[in-house]
Amino acid sequence: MRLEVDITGKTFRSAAGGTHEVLAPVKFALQSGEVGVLIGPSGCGKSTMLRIILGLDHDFAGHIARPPEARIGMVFQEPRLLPWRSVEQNVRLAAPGVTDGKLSELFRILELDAHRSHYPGELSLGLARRVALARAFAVEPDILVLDEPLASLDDALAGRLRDEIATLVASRPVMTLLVTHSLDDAVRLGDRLFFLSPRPARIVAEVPIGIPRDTRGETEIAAIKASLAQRTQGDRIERDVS
Amino acid sequence: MRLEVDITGKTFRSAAGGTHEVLAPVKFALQSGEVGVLIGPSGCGKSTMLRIILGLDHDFAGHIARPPEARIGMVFQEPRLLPWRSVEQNVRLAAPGVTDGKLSELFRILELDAHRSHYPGELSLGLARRVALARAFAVEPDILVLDEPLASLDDALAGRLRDEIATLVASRPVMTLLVTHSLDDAVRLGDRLFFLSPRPARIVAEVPIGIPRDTRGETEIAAIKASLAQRTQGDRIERDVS
Amino acid sequence: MLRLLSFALFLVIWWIAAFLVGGAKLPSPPAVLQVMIAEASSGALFLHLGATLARVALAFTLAMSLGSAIGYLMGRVKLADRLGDPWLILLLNLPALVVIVLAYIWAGLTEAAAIAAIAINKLPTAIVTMREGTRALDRSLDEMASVFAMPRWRAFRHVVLPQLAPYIAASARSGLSLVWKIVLVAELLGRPNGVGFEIGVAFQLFDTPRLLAYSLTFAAVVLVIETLLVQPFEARANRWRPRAA
Amino acid sequence: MLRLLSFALFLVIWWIAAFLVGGAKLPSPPAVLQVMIAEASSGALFLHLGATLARVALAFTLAMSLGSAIGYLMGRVKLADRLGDPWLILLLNLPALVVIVLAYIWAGLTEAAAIAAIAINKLPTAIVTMREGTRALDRSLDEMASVFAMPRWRAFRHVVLPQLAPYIAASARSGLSLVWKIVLVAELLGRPNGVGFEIGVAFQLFDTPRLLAYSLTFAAVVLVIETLLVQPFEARANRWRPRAA
Amino acid sequence: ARAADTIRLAVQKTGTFSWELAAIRSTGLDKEADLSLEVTELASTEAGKIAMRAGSADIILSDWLWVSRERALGAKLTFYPYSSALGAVMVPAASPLQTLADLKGRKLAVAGGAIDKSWLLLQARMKQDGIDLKSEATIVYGAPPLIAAKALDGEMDASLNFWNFCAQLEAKGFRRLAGIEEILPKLGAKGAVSAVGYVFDESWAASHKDAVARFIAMTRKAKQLLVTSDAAWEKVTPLTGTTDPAMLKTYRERYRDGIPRRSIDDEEKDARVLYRVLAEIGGRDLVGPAPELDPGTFYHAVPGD
Ligand SMILES: Nc1ncnc2c1ncn2[C@@H]1O[C@H](COP(=O)(O)OP(=O)(O)OP(=O)(O)O)[C@@H](O)[C@H]1O
Ligand SMILES: Nc1ncnc2c1ncn2[C@@H]1O[C@H](COP(=O)(O)OP(=O)(O)OP(=O)(O)O)[C@@H](O)[C@H]1O
Ligand SMILES: [Mg+2]
Ligand SMILES: [Mg+2]
Repeated sequence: MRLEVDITGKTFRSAAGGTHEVLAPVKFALQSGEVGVLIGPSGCGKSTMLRIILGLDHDFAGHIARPPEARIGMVFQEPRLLPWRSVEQNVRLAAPGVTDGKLSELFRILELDAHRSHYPGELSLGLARRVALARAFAVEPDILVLDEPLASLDDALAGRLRDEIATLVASRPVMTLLVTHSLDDAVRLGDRLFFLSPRPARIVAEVPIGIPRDTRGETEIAAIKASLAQRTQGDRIERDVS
Repeated sequence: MRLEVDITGKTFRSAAGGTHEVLAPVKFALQSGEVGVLIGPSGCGKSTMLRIILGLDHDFAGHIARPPEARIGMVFQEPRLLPWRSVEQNVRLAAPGVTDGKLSELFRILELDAHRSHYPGELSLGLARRVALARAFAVEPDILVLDEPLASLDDALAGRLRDEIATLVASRPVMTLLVTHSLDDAVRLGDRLFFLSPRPARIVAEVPIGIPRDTRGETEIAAIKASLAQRTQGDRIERDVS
Repeated sequence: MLRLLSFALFLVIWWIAAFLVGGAKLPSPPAVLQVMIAEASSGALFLHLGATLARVALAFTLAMSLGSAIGYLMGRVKLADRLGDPWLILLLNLPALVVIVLAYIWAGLTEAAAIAAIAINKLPTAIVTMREGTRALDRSLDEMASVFAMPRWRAFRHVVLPQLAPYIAASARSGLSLVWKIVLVAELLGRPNGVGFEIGVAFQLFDTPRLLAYSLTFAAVVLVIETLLVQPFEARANRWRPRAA
Repeated sequence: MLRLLSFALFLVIWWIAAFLVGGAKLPSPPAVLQVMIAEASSGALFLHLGATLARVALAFTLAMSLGSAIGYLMGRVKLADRLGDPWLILLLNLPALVVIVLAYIWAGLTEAAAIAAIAINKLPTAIVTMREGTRALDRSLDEMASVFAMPRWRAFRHVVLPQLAPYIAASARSGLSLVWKIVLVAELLGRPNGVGFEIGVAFQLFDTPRLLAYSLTFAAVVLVIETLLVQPFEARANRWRPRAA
Repeated sequence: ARAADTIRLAVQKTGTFSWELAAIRSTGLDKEADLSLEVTELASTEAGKIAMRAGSADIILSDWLWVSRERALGAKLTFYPYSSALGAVMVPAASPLQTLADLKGRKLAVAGGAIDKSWLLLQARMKQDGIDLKSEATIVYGAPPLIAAKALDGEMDASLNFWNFCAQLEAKGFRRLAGIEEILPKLGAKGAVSAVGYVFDESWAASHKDAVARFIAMTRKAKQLLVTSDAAWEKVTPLTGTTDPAMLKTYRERYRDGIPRRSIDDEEKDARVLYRVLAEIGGRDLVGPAPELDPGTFYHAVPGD
């Protein structure tokens, strides 16, 4: 399985008139088992790119080759839960095949046990985001798309969930696209980092991380981060750290 | 001006039946010019506390003394913009007194110039959050309440905006309540940090920071953080760092 | 409890009003009740009410389901909206009388003609309401459903329908009342039974107690259905909404 | 453009249908047009149409504003809802004929009685729709308005009203059509002019071309208003909505 | 024995035709005439026309004015007299109004709308005296039952209504200012004219000639029965909607007065005269394209006329 993204441009026409160029030509590919990370300033076009890749927006120039039968699990930037369905129903509706055991495990990991029967309106934002994570995990996706999945969570929980994502990615051949503002998350989870320019977004640097995820210790991570920081000073990051 | 919070308890009845105790007794006070920071695990009851303090929820046990005539500026955890009004209208509706100059300045700082006439549906989440910040700043509040204002923003922008908040707080006698998951933000902005327990939330530690905000350099901040980390290891943080 | 009280209040006001203006202008509750009982014990009430209710049920179901489907389509597909809109406005603004008369002329004084005519009268308002509801649907939830590859029906049932619920409720309530108003005209003009027929007769004889007896019986039936069926169901369906202050 | 095409299509279908079933059962478009022109050139059309439009406008405005206000109240305040609900159901399900007859009996065969009766018929459906809309309001935006101390009116205009807009649109469209159906009955029963009066005359003579001529004139007026006024306005008001696919 | 001829009738439930039908049924006149009557009871007068146009009825009650108009427009209907009862102008007992001329400047309620025959005839009559009632009096149109109620209320100075409502008012002490049949002679009629009659399709009548004849003979017997037999009358009283003996008496008298007794040719001649009067006052809207009563309007094929 392979995801090929070849966007040559994307422009929005705003309601007030006027056009906004959001994506410059962007081209990359991702293999099964790989974690690609998109990092870029707020409003540069990351979410737009994800929507195009997932086929939610057809109004763009370019071409996307997505494995046709792939199951998709997505964490949107906002939770996008159904307010009229309980937490459990929300997950089950997206993942009808999920077993009771799997669901219980997910809820335990995400610390949602007490909220199974709550409606989304009765959740805090952090809880709602976790439900969105549970939903994406429950479908056992072939493509996992995460748009800032760990925002609004406290550090301890965010750390635990990051490890869970790593576990999931390691356990099955899943292709992952992660959008994040946290370099730490990017370095800990990513196989290839795509640094994006401000709007219109293009890839200013593609940084593969050679060390396998499970062997990255705190020292390696610190080293990668340092090297990244150094490169970013020189404004244009070129090739391959690690 | 002084804000006195004395909540003795808050319980939600969920729609599915069953009650959730969200707040344990919580008591603190805040002076004009002070920045109080609430830090606690996701879902512990921070937003609920803010809603009670602002008088949006009357169904609680306890008492809140809020300066009656105080103008409030609030950044909710989700942007809560009016989808049918443009960015500029959204700000002007909340702050009818704002001058054109002030507005332009705000939009410049928050990098929203290109989006003045956009509707919220045409914004990225980060942009929407910035509009919410602009709105809260535009009212020139006496009480500023920020519920994770810097989530979903890239680090560079978040840093600049944190400085803006500091500037605002310094420029006028405004009383600030900040909810954040970022210890860094807390230490850089706060005068007093309230560490909350998991639900039902109570204050496990109140940590005043003695060094004035504008004199906190990187070394001081690192020191405070280290001392905090140390205390948190011992699980119960007691009194006064710095 | 409160509802009952409010209803009792209504009766009291009516009674007082009847007392003040006189029975000729407004029959008092007991006078109307007496007619109701008389008609009920002769069985005529049930006969006519039954006939009318059957027509109402059929026409209502027909118009609501067809109208909702068309309205949904017009709300979703711009082309359908553009094409359908002039027809819709025309249909909306065709007088009930004309539709009923034409239906009878074409299809004879038959039950089918009556029901079709009633349904056609209700149809456009169902379309209009559902179209607005569909236009107001939240696209971000649609996207969610599509990303998670929810089957059409499941997405419709769990994502779309709950958003349309308030529109359906509004359209059903005012629609039932419209169907009821129209069925009476249809019965007046070409049916040998039903509440409309009886009201027509009562009107010709200017028998106001009878007029009110038949009118209120239907209202009573709806009141009972609302109280026992619709409102508990709605309360359940709306459990998720934050409680009003 | 498409709308025009669709309208032309309607005329063609009508014409063919008239040709097939014969002029006695369905007059052809030219036959109806001829009557329209004749009535227009004699001035009668404008006289009657004017009278009816005035009644429609008055009753509609009255019912919509009052009904929306009550519906809003009932949607907001639970107590008002509980108390008002039985009355509402009763009012919804009172036949138009009965309301009109009672109004004429109490207030005389006057213009005021007619307009009041029409308004009362439309009132409950306006209430029902607005109540649903109010119940579906987004509380988080209310909270925003209250935190920023928006004055009541500004909050209503900018926070609440846009959320109610689709309900108002639905209620206005189907409401106008209801008012139009009812005004005809009111004119038929006790007014000396208006389209309903003319339709009554045409009906007594079984003059179908005339019946259609008068019916369609109103539909045409609404069609023009919709096309030139309402829809451009709606398009503007809905600019913020993500465009449909 | 061959099967009885079936005739489908659409009747207004509260009309006098349903009285006759009740009498026919209870005395078996229909069997006697070898007719099988399929009666659809309807709640309004217009419903009959719909039934006829929809092909759901063979015979309905309507007037020759409409029949002539329909004939001119292509529908070959025909008419046979049923009743000559017409409306009347009624005033309260204590009213100062004494003659029709006194209506000038008064508030007159007219039942049945602007094209009601009685109303048109009244206007024509007043025109002869140089009074344009339509502009010189305040006219209020309304549905007949409503007009009757308004008259009782005293909201109107005078009211012109259908004969059965006039009978109601009479029983309540109202005074007849003038019956419309009384003004007919001044308009050129030689005697009582039946405005209302059985209406049926010409071709249907041609193919059911005998049945039609038997039907008409049967209804004549029924009318006679209602006038002469108290027992038969008693049977129909529940249909009148009243139990008041005074009102019942008035009903019966008026009903009797309305039974047509003239030859069909005389009726047709007078109808022709009145048609011209109506055409003049009502205009093209009323009578359609034909300035004269359509020749085939009256049905002549009944033996004994
Ligand atoms: N429907 C739309 N119409 C017009 N402009 C749009 C629309 N959606 C997004 N945009 C614009 O496209 C740009 C990119 O938006 P996008 O949501 O992709 O940003 P992002 O990179 O995800 O930002 P963030 O980190 O804040 O989420 C923004 O400038 C936004 O204003
Ligand atoms: N309307 C409600 N009904 C029932 N329970 C509620 C309601 N609102 C909030 N809660 C519960 O109250 C608790 C605290 O919610 P709150 O939003 O205050 O959390 P928070 O501290 O702001 O969390 P986060 O950091 O995730 O935003 C949660 O467990 C939530 O499930
Ligand atoms: Mg985004
Ligand atoms: Mg919160």
